[in-house]
Amino acid sequence: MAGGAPKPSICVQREDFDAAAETEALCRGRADIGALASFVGLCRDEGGTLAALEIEHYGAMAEKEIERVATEALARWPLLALRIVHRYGLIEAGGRIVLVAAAAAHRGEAFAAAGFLMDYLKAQAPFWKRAHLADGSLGAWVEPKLADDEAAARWSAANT
Amino acid sequence: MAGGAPKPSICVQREDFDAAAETEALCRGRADIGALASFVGLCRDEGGTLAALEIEHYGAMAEKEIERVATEALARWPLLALRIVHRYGLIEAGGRIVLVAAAAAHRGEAFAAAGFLMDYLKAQAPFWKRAHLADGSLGAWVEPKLADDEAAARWSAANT
Amino acid sequence: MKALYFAWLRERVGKSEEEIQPPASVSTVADLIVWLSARDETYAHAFEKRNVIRAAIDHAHVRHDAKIFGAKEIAFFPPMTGG
Amino acid sequence: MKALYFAWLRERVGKSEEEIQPPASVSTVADLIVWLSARDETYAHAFEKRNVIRAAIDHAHVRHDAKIFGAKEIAFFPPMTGG
Repeated sequence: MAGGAPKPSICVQREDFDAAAETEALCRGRADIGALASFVGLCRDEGGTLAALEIEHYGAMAEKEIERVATEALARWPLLALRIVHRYGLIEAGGRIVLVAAAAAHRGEAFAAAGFLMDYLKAQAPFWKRAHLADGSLGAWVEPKLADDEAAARWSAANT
Repeated sequence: MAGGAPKPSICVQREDFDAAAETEALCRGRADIGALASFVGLCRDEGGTLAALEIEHYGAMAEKEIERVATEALARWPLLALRIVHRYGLIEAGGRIVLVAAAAAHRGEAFAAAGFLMDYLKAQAPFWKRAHLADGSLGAWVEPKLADDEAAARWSAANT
Repeated sequence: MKALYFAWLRERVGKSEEEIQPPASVSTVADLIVWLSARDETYAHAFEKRNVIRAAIDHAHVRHDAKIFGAKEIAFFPPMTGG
Repeated sequence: MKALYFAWLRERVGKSEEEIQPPASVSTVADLIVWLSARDETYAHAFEKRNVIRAAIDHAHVRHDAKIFGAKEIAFFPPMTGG
């Protein structure tokens, strides 16, 4: 840790990812990691009414913004490795949307960083979801939840 | 969720586990899961001084106690699936010790349940770690951290 | 400068990007929203819910009172729903 | 009833389990610790830090004031360090 924060590994991609391989890769060949907290966000079918989500994104900004948030997480917690993958394009129900994996010496830091990153990705990363309904029609743009803004806000209230 | 809580899947074993396969299996073939939070605890080499951890356990009690804690998590949060694996025996530095994976519709529940379970496993599950040092000698029994008891206690302070 | 539109803002404006040349009197993001809204009914409709519209200048989030001088790319979009 | 010992308590007692037959006057876990400690130096040493010793009756955690009547298996161990 004295050697400085690790470089976060970030990917914004259309392709699916292998959550398993991604998290394994973070720890491979090292024995300083005691805790690996990871999160995968998936596309829910909303009780069978939703067929897929179309995720629009601002390509030129997305990776930069995620990197900014990742850098903030690395400044707050002594993380040993950090991997973030966010997909865009059409994602069918049951499909993976986002992965956050944070490795640290201890579990508290790994959990906190993963939670922080997900809250910030929801509120700050330039992605917009639209529903494709099971009946073949185009659904509405997903509305942000008030709870998501509050979730992101609690990180500024704490630790300042 | 109206159909009742899922049965937690718990394993106390000597063998290593495939964290990837374990978490993938939780979500396979279902599209109601929106969030999968998982945690893997690993054996740190403590700056090269530790070769392995010997984990002693109370076999007749361990699975029962983990099941009790899992049932509590299922009562607190609307989880869709839950998998816990805890190893015993000799685990070399860099090796996996424990896995908790909690699936839910939303991320808050999945994160909270995974954090709760790890805090309780640390404080309540009948496992005891002893260090095998890199110089070949037998080290001390790992001392519990006060922080671990406090981490478990905060869950009784909250939500009651 | 280039203006970009995303999600339902893009659909309402009817394009995803365009070159714009606001006069010097348009100095903030808020000014730019007023100026664009004055163009025609389409823009007026797209930008009517001003308090929910977010903006970014050169790939960084900004508030509506941010100055736009020197900006190469200004993006407008609804609240984000990633993650 | 069967008594089980784990981790450094097991090492100090010198065995992992044994059959014990405490008299009827020994009614709680705390009583049982006093009774075992009175056996000899080995037990006295093993149980000297009473406030850190945890106990379980028939595979469930109990406090030192728990009654042992009817117990089949009583386990003694230091604070757990799993996870």
